[in-house]
Amino acid sequence: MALTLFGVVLNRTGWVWLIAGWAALAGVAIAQPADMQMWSVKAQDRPSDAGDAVQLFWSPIAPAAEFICYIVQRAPAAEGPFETIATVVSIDTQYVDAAALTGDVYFYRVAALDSVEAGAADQTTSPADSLSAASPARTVDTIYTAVAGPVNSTAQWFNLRRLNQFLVIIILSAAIIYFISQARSGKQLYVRKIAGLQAMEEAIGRATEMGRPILFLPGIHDMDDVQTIAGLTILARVARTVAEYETTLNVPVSRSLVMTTARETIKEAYAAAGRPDSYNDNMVHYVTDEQFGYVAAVDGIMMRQKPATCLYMGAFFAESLIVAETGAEIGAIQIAGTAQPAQLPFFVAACDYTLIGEELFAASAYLSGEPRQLGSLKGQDVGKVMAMCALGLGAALLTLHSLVPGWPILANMADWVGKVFQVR
Amino acid sequence: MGFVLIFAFFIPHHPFDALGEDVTVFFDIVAVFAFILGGGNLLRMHGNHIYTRHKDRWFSAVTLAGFLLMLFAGLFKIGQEGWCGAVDQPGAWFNNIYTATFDPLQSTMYALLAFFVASASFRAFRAKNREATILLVAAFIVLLGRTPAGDYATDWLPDSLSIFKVSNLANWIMSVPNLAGQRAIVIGIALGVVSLSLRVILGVERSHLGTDKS
Amino acid sequence: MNVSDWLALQVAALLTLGIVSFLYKDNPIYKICESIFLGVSAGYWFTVLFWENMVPKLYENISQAGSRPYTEAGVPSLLYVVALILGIMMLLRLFPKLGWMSRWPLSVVVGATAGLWFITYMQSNALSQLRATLLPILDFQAMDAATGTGLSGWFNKYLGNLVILVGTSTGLCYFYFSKEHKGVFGGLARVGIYFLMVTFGASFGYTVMSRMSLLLGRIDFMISEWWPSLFSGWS
Amino acid sequence: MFWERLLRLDRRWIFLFVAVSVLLPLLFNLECHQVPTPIVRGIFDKLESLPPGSHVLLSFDYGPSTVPEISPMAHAVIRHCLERDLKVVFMALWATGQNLLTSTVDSVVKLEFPHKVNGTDYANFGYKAGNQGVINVIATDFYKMFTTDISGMPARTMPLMEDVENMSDMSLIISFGGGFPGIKEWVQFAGDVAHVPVAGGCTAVSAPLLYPYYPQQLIGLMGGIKGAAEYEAMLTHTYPKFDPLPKRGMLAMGPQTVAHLVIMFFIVVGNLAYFLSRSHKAKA
Repeated sequence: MALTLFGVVLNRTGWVWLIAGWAALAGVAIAQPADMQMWSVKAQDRPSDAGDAVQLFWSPIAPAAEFICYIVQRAPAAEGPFETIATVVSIDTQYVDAAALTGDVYFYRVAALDSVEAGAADQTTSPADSLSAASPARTVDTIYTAVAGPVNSTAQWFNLRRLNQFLVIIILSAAIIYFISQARSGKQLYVRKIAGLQAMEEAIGRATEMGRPILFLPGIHDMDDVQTIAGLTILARVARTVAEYETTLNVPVSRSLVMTTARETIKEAYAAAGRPDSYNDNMVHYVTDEQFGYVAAVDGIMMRQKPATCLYMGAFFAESLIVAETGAEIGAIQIAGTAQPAQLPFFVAACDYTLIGEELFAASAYLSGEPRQLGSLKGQDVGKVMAMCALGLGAALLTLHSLVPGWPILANMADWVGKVFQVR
Repeated sequence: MGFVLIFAFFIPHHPFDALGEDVTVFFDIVAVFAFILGGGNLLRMHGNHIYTRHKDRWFSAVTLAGFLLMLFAGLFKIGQEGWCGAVDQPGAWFNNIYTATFDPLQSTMYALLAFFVASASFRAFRAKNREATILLVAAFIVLLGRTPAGDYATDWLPDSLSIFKVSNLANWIMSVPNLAGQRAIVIGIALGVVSLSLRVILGVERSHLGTDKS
Repeated sequence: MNVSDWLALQVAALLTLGIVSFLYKDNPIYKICESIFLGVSAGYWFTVLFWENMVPKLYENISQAGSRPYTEAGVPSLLYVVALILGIMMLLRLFPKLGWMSRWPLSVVVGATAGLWFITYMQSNALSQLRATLLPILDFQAMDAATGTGLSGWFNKYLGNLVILVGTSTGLCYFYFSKEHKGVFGGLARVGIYFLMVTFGASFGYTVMSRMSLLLGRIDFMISEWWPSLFSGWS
Repeated sequence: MFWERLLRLDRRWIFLFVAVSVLLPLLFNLECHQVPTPIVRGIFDKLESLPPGSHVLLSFDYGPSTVPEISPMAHAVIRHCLERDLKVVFMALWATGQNLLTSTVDSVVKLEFPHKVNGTDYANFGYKAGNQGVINVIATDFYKMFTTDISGMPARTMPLMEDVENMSDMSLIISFGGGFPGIKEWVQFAGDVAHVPVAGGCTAVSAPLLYPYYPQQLIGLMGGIKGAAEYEAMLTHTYPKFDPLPKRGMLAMGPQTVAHLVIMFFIVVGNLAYFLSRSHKAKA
């Protein structure tokens, strides 16, 4: 299914890109100046924006011996007065006037500054200054373009430049929702085992047998990080098992919002397990927002309470190794999960099990065992297939292109596969 | 709410263009209010320790004193002229307490990492199975590549084999297989986030809100 | 160095030693340092949040004391009044009967986070990483430019892109949930795990040096600032 | 059994080992002996080969967070240039670089080389906004960007700048800092365009990204503390008068190297213990 869907996208976006590409080529062809007299600037509303910018393009001026820079000027009317709005020092031949207001009409022209006499001693630093005080005595020669305009900046309702991303998202979401609804209608879906998650229940059981608490850390980020949300969804499953086993759960947190949310989560999990009375607010306590202050406190808690099981699920940074090593020292079973690529090595090295990246987000669905949730994991797999197909296709095209450089069609196709993944 | 934000990304028109930023500001404001709850929890917990003569009551007293002192110094900008300056300007109490306590505590805690890195390498880097061996070898080469010892050891290699000089090999590992692994992880994460976000937005995953009534 | 600076230096040094003592074992001195750290840092962050978020973002926007975009029109922004209401709803948790209302701001926060990250991850992780991985297996054009002779040249020329492509795809196979890791697919997933292990090993080795320099910084403070101060005293 | 006991070694021994191995080199000011690699030697040899009076442009393109790694390089290079009577032109592409530059001029140039005259032997032009645009402009005309130095002294009248019109009058450009804008931009917009040799000093983290430019577009590169230490070693070897000065690169390199070796030692010992105790068990 993924393939057919993918095929359709390729076709649709393909047309859009083909047309856009030709238009751009045509634009470049028109903008080529015949000679200096016809040097001109093209001004247009920047497409797909909030109506706050005008784009300017001009062709490079024939490189004079002492070319300095371009100056962009703007006026409310064709006859002026023109006001300098920018100096383009580099070899760029375009400029975006981001100060244009929606609805107002503007006229633009560009000037090229050439220093006629090399190295005049009294020259000012800023070319803009030298222009505003331009007089015949100056050694700066200025060549203007024809005035371009009128242009006004308008806002659009859809960002066409993000069309490719929009389509990718639609397909991916459609795949996920499709599998969720499949699962809801009772179809059995297979999901492979994840070692770290299978070990979770065992680890909780071990703590119960040993009569020691379970420590759960939801990371050091606030609720505005999706990793924290993933951590709390796992906490919900863990708390439910803990409630059934009647073990002690200890959740020190470093953010107040996380504290509030975690309390709600655990309270409901206990209620769902039929033990609402065993819940109390002290299971979750706020420590401090400071990263290392939190670590200092957690280390202390570990050394004093000697939890049998430590679960680290969320966004972790430099503290990952400090807590994991302390946990190893007290002989706890440790299961970690984070999507922080830089910290994964430390967890992998120091913990018994580690949920790597994607597994963290899949964990709650997996633990819940609900068909609907498992369905969403299938949807993710469609994304992976799509990614691998794109990689294969791109690699094949680019390799062919480098083998047969004479075939522009290969280059265009390869280029276009890249554009599907363009990010703006 | 989630859906609105996803679509807003594709709508450049006002007011959707800045919605993402607005929501971030919203979040910051709600977080400050939430802190009153968090700070309240801190006060209550340690206050309780003192009240019930818990064995940790003296430590709790220290914590409370630090907390209240910092709040007092910061919220009233003690030792500072007027109300306009930044709260952490030099000379203010707030800043002095920060440099005398917070700063050394923080950097020392961070520096402990050096020790834990050593103990983790001793404990975890053992060639127990094939995965662990690969981990070990990669780490070893990269470590060796960053010390002069590695250069001494493989300096004799001819130019045609220069890729096997430890520092070159370390660079190659960093820029090729490491990059590949990172990309797989990162793409996987993105798909995981997309799926989790959809579950949350569609209400399939509601456990975080405590309405897990399945 | 005046008396107060000298004292601050001594306090800083004592706290440093107190934290380090944890390496030996948990002890009361560490516990005191920990308590100070907790109190001071919680106070610090609340103060910073208050002055950085509450005052400029809420108070100034509603009272028009600031010059934020939404207040430019001269109308106190309703958007921020909404934020204020959400914040107050948060506080209603303090009253058990109204506690349910605090779920509203929580839902808004969680929903918004989900939506925002959906886009961010899609854009900056999935799409741009994929685009960067679109490479020719063998780039015959670039080969002449590749550096190195003999085997090294061969490495640079042929292996780089191929390894990146294989590593990324097999790594994705490892994360594939719908199929058991068996047979050919299991083999691919296994190669994927090997790549992940190389990644973890390499990043571990790479970070060791920067961790060491943090420790050096601390030791340097003790040796070159604190130790001399013991003898020089204050003036 | 010895190996088994080693396997369960109390980690506090490891901590002690690390602490001692970092402390000892620091306490005894152990300077780690460095064998200069060709990529660092390239810069040193270039400076050695320039005739006295040649102009060298040093650009400070870094910020406070990378000072520990980069400032030792900058100090060593400045000493080398001034000792060889080269004329040094200082500037910065990073706003944060200006403060670092000024304090470096105060602490190194003015203190250690009091006979060198500002405006004749060296000049500090400070920071100019514009990133690679700045390079682009001074490639054709230095005075379009820098009319005066940081204290307001007109650039044109400086004896130092007598024969300088643009970048091609410089004999060497050295950029300190691996971020943007930095070494890469100097290579692209100055080295490749004006055909001036470019060299650089950057953090260890960004060095791999710049290796591909050596040796065609970069004549040399100092990466991280290690690069700084190598340069210091060459400098003190050739000019023993600098020996008493603090060599921060070499000093920091010692404990770092020892710590690295200690960690590798532990990995090796851990594995040895693991295999030997296992084979012992198998025999029993």
